[in-house]
Amino acid sequence: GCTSNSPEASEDEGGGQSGAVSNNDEPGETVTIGFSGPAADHGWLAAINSSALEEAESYEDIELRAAEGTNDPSLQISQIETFINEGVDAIVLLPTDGAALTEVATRAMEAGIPVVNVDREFSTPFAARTTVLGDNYGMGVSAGTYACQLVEENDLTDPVIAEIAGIDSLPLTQDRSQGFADALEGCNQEVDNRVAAEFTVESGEAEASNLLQAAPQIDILWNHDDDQGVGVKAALDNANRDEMFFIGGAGSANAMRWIQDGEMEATVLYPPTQAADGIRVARLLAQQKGMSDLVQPAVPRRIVLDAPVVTADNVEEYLPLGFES
Amino acid sequence: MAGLVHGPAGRNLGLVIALVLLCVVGTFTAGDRFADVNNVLTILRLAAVIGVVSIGMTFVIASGGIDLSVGAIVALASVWATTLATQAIAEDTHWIVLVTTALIVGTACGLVNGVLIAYGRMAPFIVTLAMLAAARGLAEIIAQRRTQIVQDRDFIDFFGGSVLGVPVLVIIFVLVAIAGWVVLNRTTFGRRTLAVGGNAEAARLAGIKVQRQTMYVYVLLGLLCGLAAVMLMARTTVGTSTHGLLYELDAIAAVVIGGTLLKGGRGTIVGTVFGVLIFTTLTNVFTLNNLDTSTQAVAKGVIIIAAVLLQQRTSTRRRSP
Amino acid sequence: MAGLVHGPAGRNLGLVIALVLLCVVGTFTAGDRFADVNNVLTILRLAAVIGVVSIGMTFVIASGGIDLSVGAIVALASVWATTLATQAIAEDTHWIVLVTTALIVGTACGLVNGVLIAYGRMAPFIVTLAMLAAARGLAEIIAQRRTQIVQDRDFIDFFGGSVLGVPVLVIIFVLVAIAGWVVLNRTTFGRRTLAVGGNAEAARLAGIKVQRQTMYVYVLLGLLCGLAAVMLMARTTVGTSTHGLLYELDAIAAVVIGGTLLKGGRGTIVGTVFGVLIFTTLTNVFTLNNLDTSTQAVAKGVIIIAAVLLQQRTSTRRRSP
Amino acid sequence: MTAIVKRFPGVVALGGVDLDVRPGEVHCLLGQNGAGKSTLIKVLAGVHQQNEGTITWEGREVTLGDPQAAIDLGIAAMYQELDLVEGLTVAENIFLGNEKARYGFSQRAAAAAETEKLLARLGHQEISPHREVGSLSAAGQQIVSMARALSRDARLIIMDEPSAVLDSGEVEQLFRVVRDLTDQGVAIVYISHRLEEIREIGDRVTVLKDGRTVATGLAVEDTPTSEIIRLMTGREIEYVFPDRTGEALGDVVLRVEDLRRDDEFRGVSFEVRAGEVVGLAGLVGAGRSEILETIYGARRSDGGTVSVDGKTLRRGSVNAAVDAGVGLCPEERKSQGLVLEDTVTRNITMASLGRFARSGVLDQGAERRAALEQTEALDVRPTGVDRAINTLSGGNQQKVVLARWLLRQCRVLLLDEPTRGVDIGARSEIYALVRQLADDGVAVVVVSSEIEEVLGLSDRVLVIGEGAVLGQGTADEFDEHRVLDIIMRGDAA
Ligand SMILES: Nc1ncnc2c1ncn2[C@@H]1O[C@H](COP(=O)(O)OP(=O)(O)OP(=O)(O)O)[C@@H](O)[C@H]1O
Ligand SMILES: Nc1ncnc2c1ncn2[C@@H]1O[C@H](COP(=O)(O)OP(=O)(O)OP(=O)(O)O)[C@@H](O)[C@H]1O
Ligand SMILES: [Mg+2]
Ligand SMILES: [Mg+2]
Repeated sequence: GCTSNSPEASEDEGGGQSGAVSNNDEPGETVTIGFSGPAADHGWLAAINSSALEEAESYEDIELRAAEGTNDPSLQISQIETFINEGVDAIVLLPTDGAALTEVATRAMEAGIPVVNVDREFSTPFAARTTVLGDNYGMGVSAGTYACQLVEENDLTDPVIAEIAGIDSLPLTQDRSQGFADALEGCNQEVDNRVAAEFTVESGEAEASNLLQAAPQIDILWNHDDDQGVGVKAALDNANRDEMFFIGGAGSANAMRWIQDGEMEATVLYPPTQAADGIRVARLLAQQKGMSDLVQPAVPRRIVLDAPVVTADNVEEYLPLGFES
Repeated sequence: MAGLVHGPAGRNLGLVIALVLLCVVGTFTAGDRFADVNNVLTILRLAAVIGVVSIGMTFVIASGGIDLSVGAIVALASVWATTLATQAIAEDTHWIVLVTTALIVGTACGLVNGVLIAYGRMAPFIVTLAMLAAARGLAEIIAQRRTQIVQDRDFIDFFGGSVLGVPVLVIIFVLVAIAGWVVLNRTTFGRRTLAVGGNAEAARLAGIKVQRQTMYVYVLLGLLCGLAAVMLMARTTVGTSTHGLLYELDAIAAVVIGGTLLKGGRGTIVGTVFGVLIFTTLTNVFTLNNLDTSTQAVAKGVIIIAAVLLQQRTSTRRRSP
Repeated sequence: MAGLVHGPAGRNLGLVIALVLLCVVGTFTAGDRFADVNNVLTILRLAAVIGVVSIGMTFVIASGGIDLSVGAIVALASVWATTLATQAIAEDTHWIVLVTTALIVGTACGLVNGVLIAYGRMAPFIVTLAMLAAARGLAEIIAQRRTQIVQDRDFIDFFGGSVLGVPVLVIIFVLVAIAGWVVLNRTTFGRRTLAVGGNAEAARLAGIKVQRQTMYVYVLLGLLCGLAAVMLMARTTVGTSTHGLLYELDAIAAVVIGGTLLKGGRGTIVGTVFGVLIFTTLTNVFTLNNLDTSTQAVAKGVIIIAAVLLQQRTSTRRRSP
Repeated sequence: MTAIVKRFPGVVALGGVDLDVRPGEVHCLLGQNGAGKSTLIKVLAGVHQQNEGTITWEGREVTLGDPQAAIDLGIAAMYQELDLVEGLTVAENIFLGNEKARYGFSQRAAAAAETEKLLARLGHQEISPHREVGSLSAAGQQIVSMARALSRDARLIIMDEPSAVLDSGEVEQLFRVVRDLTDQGVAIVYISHRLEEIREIGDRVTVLKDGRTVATGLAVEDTPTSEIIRLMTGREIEYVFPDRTGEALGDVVLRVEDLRRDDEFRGVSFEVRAGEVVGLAGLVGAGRSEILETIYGARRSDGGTVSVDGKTLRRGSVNAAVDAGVGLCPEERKSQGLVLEDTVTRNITMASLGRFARSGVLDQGAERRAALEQTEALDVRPTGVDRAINTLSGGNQQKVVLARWLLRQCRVLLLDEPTRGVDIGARSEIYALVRQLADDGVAVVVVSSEIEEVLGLSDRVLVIGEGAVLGQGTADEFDEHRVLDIIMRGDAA
């Protein structure tokens, strides 16, 4: 079960830009880290990749091997196999499908290579040394809880709640939607209209256009991803529809600026720095160091990142974390 | 009436019926929300971008070719037209710079495709598959996978606006469709395209410059991809390397369902327009009915088969009276 | 040597050179890491699944058809074979149940494709496009978009294992490739497939049951998709509706780059195998060299064009000595 | 076959046809282009199913649902439009659908051996069983088609215009095989537009006109040729060539000098003046088609020059030839000539599109009128230029190909087998038109396998053998014997 109350050990350093001061950052022996993630075919995943690359860049003792992003688990497996063959010192893996990559990750672990599992969880705990989770379910819960709060504050009777999901066949989308629905249940609400887009601006625009026709009046709209949110926003503008509370997801810089300008209600953070965190953790594991901010000398097994809601009240605080998509 | 039945409407009777049936289902299940003017305009606006690409694709397929790179070209054109540099120039002059850039980039990609296919004698499938990879990769490199926002409000307002209640995008689509029809059916260009697709060797021996003609159709499609990029930029207000994802499948499907033969030699613009409308309406009806994605997919498969069977039935009956 | 040059190696000389060049580049840039036995096995294992599909695709394309639904069929077969019910039966009996289920589901999908194309006289592109949507939708519905884990360790161990150091998946690929070669080149089935693709009317006049033959090739491909699903299940230990994404493009690309004509009538299994290997080796070399995705895409486009040009050069020289 | 009726959409191809064939006879089927001959035999071979009427085979009424059913009964056919798969080898084509195989595995050696035997029987040992059929010339493909019909051990063999692409020697060979077969009791249905062949080989004739039998079972010996022509056409036709007007010839338009293509032909030099018709005579495979295609730039020469009006054409460029005003009416109407799914109009105007367009936009009315004019002049049937070309009979398709080139105003016109499969009525029209063109100042080159036709039509004749010019002179200096004699001797005279 991955809920937001799992053992928490959030790493608050966020984007790797701010050079930390702990002695962990001092160069150690050079380690080779293999990194494999899904195809960087949209903003959030692109940010995942680029922040991972930047993070690796900022350490002179990391030699990064980044494999081609792919949505084909079979190909990703072979990439991990390649890493194992090469004998890298650690692997950071954001699997296309957690379960499908479990086997090969286990093999890596058995070969003595610590695996850091990012974002999408493996099906057994033995496949990863450490798991860095963005908590998709928790993200849905945050969005749903915030929606409930809006319903209450604004005294909405029988509100129309709409959802624009991401790629529907991905487990992460399922998790988000599930969390959203579960949280809404808490205030006796449910999703009235739901479409799924493809994490792209264009699909966001297209699906939102149709959705706006399907629901002539919407009170709350949750869009899973701020990148496709650019398209959703365009569709809202095109149709001159601004009656609803528009909630986003992921937390792009764009979305945060909209929040500042009052054009968007809120967005649920889903940090694209997970892979960067993964890289850092992997480096520590490979150099057999611990986390200097923790008392415990070893890196924790599980790091679940928070999914806070960014609103006009706290947007200044989060803006630096927003990724440019 | 008789003229219509034997004219375009008759030839595409099955498609007309399929579209009408879809609309009936839409009205029946979603009532006013479907039959609403705004909804119809939404459908048409969604149809416009892929429609423009599909018109160009009709020419390529009628000439016996295929182009898998359309979506990637749209992406590259949109990205190139929204780089900081381009936008800076546009700001100093006029948004026409954005449009011109997109059109030039599209045309250039089409030219590369065309030259390799016509003069390099390579299979269109392979060349455009390579272009698909390369153009999208290049778009990503240029944009660094960022979503580039169009700063010029005038541009957005112009293309996003309406004339007498009809969105400019829809007007562009209609104009392109009419122009496409005229070119395919009433000009030497169209006739030569069909001849090349029908029997390239015969066309060559008849003195048609087969290679040049082949090149032209890819250039034409590239140009239209550039135009589609402009339309997409206006609609989404951004240029990004994720624009036009899977357009190749959508466009080819619309063209083929419209009745253009994949092996070339026959092409119908009217059919293509119907093909595009059927697919867009289908999605709209699904959304209005709040169908979940998987059920949509299954229904879509079944409906495609049904539409084509219908089209076959009606046109066979017409052939043997 | 002379025999080889005029035999398969000669006909595919360009492909051989392309592959060798790739390997040279790989060894040069990644040294031991590339030329390592394990790395080679990794490449082959990766090639195995898409390879099996591509062998089947060679038949379909040689018969003048196309199949866009292969990836969706793989997904559906994998999902169906890993439902709770199927796995429960398998647990009570033997994992062969999983295998059989996947093969039956694949074959059934191929049968539907084949019947609609051959007897319904519909365009293969349309039929298989519909199947693509429908099969993947159905897979999602059955799996409820969950990833279904294969519980049977024996199954995983069997297919995931090795015989004399050669992974079972690779052995399966090699066997399928050999069988495919024999069937295409040495049996009436293969000759008839080529005849149908080369000139369907002539084949009919010669007394060949064209429709039945057409149906068979889609059934064969469906069966191989079922097998690919089994292999993918063993490799990933799961069945999911996202398996086989974009396999249609990969398989068609491998077949066409191998030298099989998209218009049918000519097919080469050896070429297809080379096509598959080139694409997988390419990815491997990219990974070893740490290229970023966008640069990879651009490089891939350029390399595809280069490989085909090379193949053309060498085979033209051969033709006019 | 009795009272066979076959309707196509808009056309009644057969309106009640009777035909009876006896074992061991050669039954000739005659009729003008579009009379329904090919349709009738396709019904007999199970390709088409009749709408009315019955087929009786050895006393039993049969239905032939598909070609296989006919093959099973022992009916084999050679179709007018070649029915081979170009990508397969000779042996594979011959045994297609009837493979030499054990448990589905091809027995390639056995098939090759059998193929060699069959080809030897047809006098063509030189064709390798392993050669790809697409690389053979039209004549070579006809031979393979014949070998396939033989391979079926049929009781009845249908031959639809087998001689259209063969020269006299080849036809002789064919007739030897036919006599062989009839001696063994095999029946032959033979279709041809060359009446002298009918005289030579036929036992009985059936004449079709406009989809009806006008005469059936006439004994050839008792029926004079003029009577047959009258039955076919309903009028008397003199098989005549137009007079050479003998007008003064113009300047040299086409000059070919020492043209050469490795392994095909060499040292070809000749000139054609405006208003002159030059004929190339020779046997099948002599390389005449290659010479024409090379002049046209469709094949790239390996040496020598072609010049039009004194300007040398770029090698291997059709565009250059077209721009200089050269036109080629190709030999293979199906693969080189026609866009089969397109209408008659579009096929006719394909090479002259520019003439009907103003800044690229076509005047379809003018296009249609021009097409109608041509089809009327050539008597294309059925009339109407909006039907798809593949619904026309073979001979009528040939007329359409020719019409395209007559419509186009060329300086030089290269005609390769212009009358292939055309009935005798229309032939006279074509001859007159060619002569008319020449009189209008066009330089014409004609290739034909019928030596008589070359001699009758041309002002000057080149005899081609083995890829070389063996002799040339004015048409009056030659007769059929002399031409054959030159070819047999083989060396340049
Ligand atoms: N598939 C078809 N569809 C429509 N009409 C057809 C079709 N095939 C043949 N016809 C028509 O049937 C008639 C008879 O044609 P057929 O081919 O039998 O003539 P034919 O006697 O063999 O002539 P030729 O000497 O030119 O070969 C023609 O009018 C032709 O146009
Ligand atoms: N009967 C045949 N058997 C084998 N090969 C042949 C035959 N006829 C032609 N060829 C091949 O084709 C070439 C000549 O082709 P082609 O028949 O076009 O010459 P042609 O003089 O134009 O004869 P045609 O009268 O058929 O037009 C030869 O070099 C030979 O290789
Ligand atoms: Mg005929
Ligand atoms: Mg010839």
